[in-house]
Amino acid sequence: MLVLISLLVFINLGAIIAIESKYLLSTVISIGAVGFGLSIVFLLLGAPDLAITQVVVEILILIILIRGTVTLDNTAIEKYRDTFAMVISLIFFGMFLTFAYMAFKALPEFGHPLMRVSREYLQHGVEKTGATNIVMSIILDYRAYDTLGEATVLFTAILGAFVVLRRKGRKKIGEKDTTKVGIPGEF
Amino acid sequence: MNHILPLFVAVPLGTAFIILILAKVWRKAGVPFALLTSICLVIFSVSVIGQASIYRMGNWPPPWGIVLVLDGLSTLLLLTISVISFFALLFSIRYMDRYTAKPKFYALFMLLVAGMNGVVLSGDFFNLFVFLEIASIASYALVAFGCEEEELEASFKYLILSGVASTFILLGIAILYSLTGTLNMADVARTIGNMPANNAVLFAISMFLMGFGLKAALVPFHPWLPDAHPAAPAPISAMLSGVLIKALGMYVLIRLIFNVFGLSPFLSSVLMILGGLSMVVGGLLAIGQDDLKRLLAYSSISQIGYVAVGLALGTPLGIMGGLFHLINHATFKSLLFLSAGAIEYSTDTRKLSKMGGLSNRLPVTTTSAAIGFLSISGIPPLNGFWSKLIIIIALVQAGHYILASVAVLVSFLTILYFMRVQRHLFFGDLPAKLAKITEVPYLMRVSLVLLAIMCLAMGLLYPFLSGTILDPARDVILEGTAYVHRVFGV
Amino acid sequence: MTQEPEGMTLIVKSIGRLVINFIMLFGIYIILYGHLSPGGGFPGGVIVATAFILLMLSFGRKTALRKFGDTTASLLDNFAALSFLTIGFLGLIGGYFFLNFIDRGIPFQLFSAGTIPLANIAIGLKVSACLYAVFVALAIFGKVLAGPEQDGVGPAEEKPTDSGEHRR
Amino acid sequence: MIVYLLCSFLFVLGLYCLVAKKNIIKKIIGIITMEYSVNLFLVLVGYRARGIAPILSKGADKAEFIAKSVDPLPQALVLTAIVIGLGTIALMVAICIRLYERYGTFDMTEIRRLRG
Repeated sequence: MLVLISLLVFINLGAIIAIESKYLLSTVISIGAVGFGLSIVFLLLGAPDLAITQVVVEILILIILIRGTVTLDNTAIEKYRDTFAMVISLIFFGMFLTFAYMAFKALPEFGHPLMRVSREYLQHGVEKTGATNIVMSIILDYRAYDTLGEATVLFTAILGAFVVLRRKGRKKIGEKDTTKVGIPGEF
Repeated sequence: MNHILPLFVAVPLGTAFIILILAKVWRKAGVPFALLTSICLVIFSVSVIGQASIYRMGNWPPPWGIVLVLDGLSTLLLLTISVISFFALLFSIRYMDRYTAKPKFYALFMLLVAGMNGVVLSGDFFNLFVFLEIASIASYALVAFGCEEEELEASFKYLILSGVASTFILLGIAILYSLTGTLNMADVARTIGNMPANNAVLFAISMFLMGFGLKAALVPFHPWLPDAHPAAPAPISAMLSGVLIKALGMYVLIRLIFNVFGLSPFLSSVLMILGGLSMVVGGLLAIGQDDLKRLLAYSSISQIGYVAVGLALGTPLGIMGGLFHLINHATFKSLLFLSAGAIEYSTDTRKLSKMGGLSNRLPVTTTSAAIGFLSISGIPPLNGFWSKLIIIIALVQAGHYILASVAVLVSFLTILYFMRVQRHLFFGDLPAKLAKITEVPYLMRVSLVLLAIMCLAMGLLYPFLSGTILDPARDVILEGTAYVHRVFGV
Repeated sequence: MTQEPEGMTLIVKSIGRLVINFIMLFGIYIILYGHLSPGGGFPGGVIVATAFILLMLSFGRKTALRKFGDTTASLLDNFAALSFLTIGFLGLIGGYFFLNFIDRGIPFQLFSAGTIPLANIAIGLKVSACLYAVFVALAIFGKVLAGPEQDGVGPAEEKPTDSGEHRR
Repeated sequence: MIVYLLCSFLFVLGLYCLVAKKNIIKKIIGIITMEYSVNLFLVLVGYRARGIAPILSKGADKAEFIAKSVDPLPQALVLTAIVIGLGTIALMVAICIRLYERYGTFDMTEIRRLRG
């Protein structure tokens, strides 16, 4: 429990550094630290699948962010601070945290989930689906339709990225369309 | 068991993948496949009218697996989505000649349709979230389709706000899961119904209100809409304003508030305040606009307010009016956005101040636009009149006199700003720059004329519509949390 | 941009040559054994994609694109997505969409759990292909973007309306 | 309880970053932080005191496994949510690069072609 709390504090500190740092490179690296901390938390909480996924996704996000953006413009200097917006947002956040606290009190205590539905997965998942990794049996059998949606989300997002990165968006009527169907680029 | 239900999602998804593969060898593959799929979807959705069924994905029974739920309300939305998307596609065939990468456009369009169908059919919280994300991500990309400054900026704003909405929604789902231990909507409704009122449910509801309110662009959460809707290509503006804000925002709000949580006086008044604010603010902001599509976008906010107010009443008449206004708005707003697109296609401008006397040059476009304008301002016998009338009568019946008078006033406001548009379309002199413009291509005109005819017909055939699709939808909303019994077959 | 057309230094290249195959093998293992141990199609696919991205970062764009072309990547992406959908459709043989219609087999064996390993493979292929492709697209765009900056042209801060023109 | 509060503090931090920071990359960081916190919350919700991972190992006692294993369903959801987050981030970075090309800056205050 103590390890968990200190890791969560570490994550929060990392997030604060990421938000307040003046240099985008340190921002991106701190968010990387947050992600890796998160993956250790997942490991502690008995979710090895998520830990693996979080690590590899974090690496990929870091590469994409550094390669795609940080080399362009390395500093983020705030020209001015909007005090009014800041005060309003602080009040809102205070309210949010209070409400959240009240809501959390009504939830089952930490460490004692209800597991009304998921007990069935643990009990019969192995016989009914044949997969010994129960998480996998959920995402690819019980809730395979979700996973179709998930694959499609990724597909859509990547297609969207290709669309946005087209060299030329509009053309004259009758002009030949020279953009590649696959990956857009200089070639 | 109705095997057509998964096809509503699977067919457009498959079409999207196939279009991209075929486009490598045949660049024009997008148009015929997308049209064919769209016609198929119209046929499917007509064939499910009057039916109600549950489909178990992978034959797992409800709380453990995902179920698709078809009832009157989802049929209404499916029908709207497929009909409007068919007209938008028909319009886009020639309109998209101005853009590069047409196959990707059609693939994204199909993904958008698949996402919306998935949201409408889903009976499971997390599944709903996943399909919501498909539709939203496809719409971000489609808003930025032109790759110009305004489009990218609008898309980025939309992405940020909508991303926040998604995290709110996921947080709400997490809280509900922790509280009830299940993700199935009906099961959640049953569990919450047996529980004393508590703060966690309230917190989840407020998260959902913020999240789906952002997607529906109700007033405090609207800033993305007036940027995003005008920036998109015209068929996409029609889809976004016509169906997306309703399928992702209003529909889910209705479903959750009525069928899962049950309508309480508190929820009803919150929704009514949001709706009333949207009506007034959207209407007032629309007056000052010079950009035609931006004006239409603000008026969308105003009209979605009518829908919210009508539904929030919770009386049979109010719900009827809200639902009827929902489909009416889908028809005339897509007609108007498509007309705006056609005008832009011809004149290369969206600024009202640079237009004038267009009706001589573009008779078909301006006439169909005029029908749309008359309909949205509530001129009898067009469809917009009837739905607004029903909503106002329902408001008076329920004793909300202030809100009723506000609704009447906003209706006059609508007439006012469309009078302004009409002046630029029909009267005044044709600017010298636009002397050589010609009528838009044939296919675009067909789509406009058909939509205009639909506006007329829906006004005249209200009894027929109410008997076939509106009544079942209203009954679903009125049955409230009895929805549970349908899903679990008790 | 630090990356020259021929890639990074010799040290990076030699180490890259050593580890890339292992990374890819590990990714494939994670995909195939997803139903028995932690992992699965998604993380495995990302690992395979990072192996290719490492290839591209260390050996340069041309080498990487020769090994795994951009058109191949996006085609593979589409095909894998389609095949996952097909697995769903094949469930209709048993009467339900996404029914796990293949015999479950014995637990703890590689060939068990019906369609789950197949679905894992489809997702792994899809994820690796599309993440590699999006990285290629982003990297190429970033490269083009950074190019004129070094020549002192810069992305035209004074006249943003013309900024797109000189690159067309 | 303190665990949940730390988690929601992370959420608020992300929200603060979105509202207060004007740099586009910072806004992306804000969205990422919020996604992380919601994912974390879902996993926390499914945790069982002294629980084990929901993966049955060879020769393990089934009854003990059922009694001790953590809730697998939130993990499946988070796996999906992570992927969705990755997709959104890829799209965001693409739009970001494109905006940089057009405006030459990451500063949101200078990217103002559209008015409210």
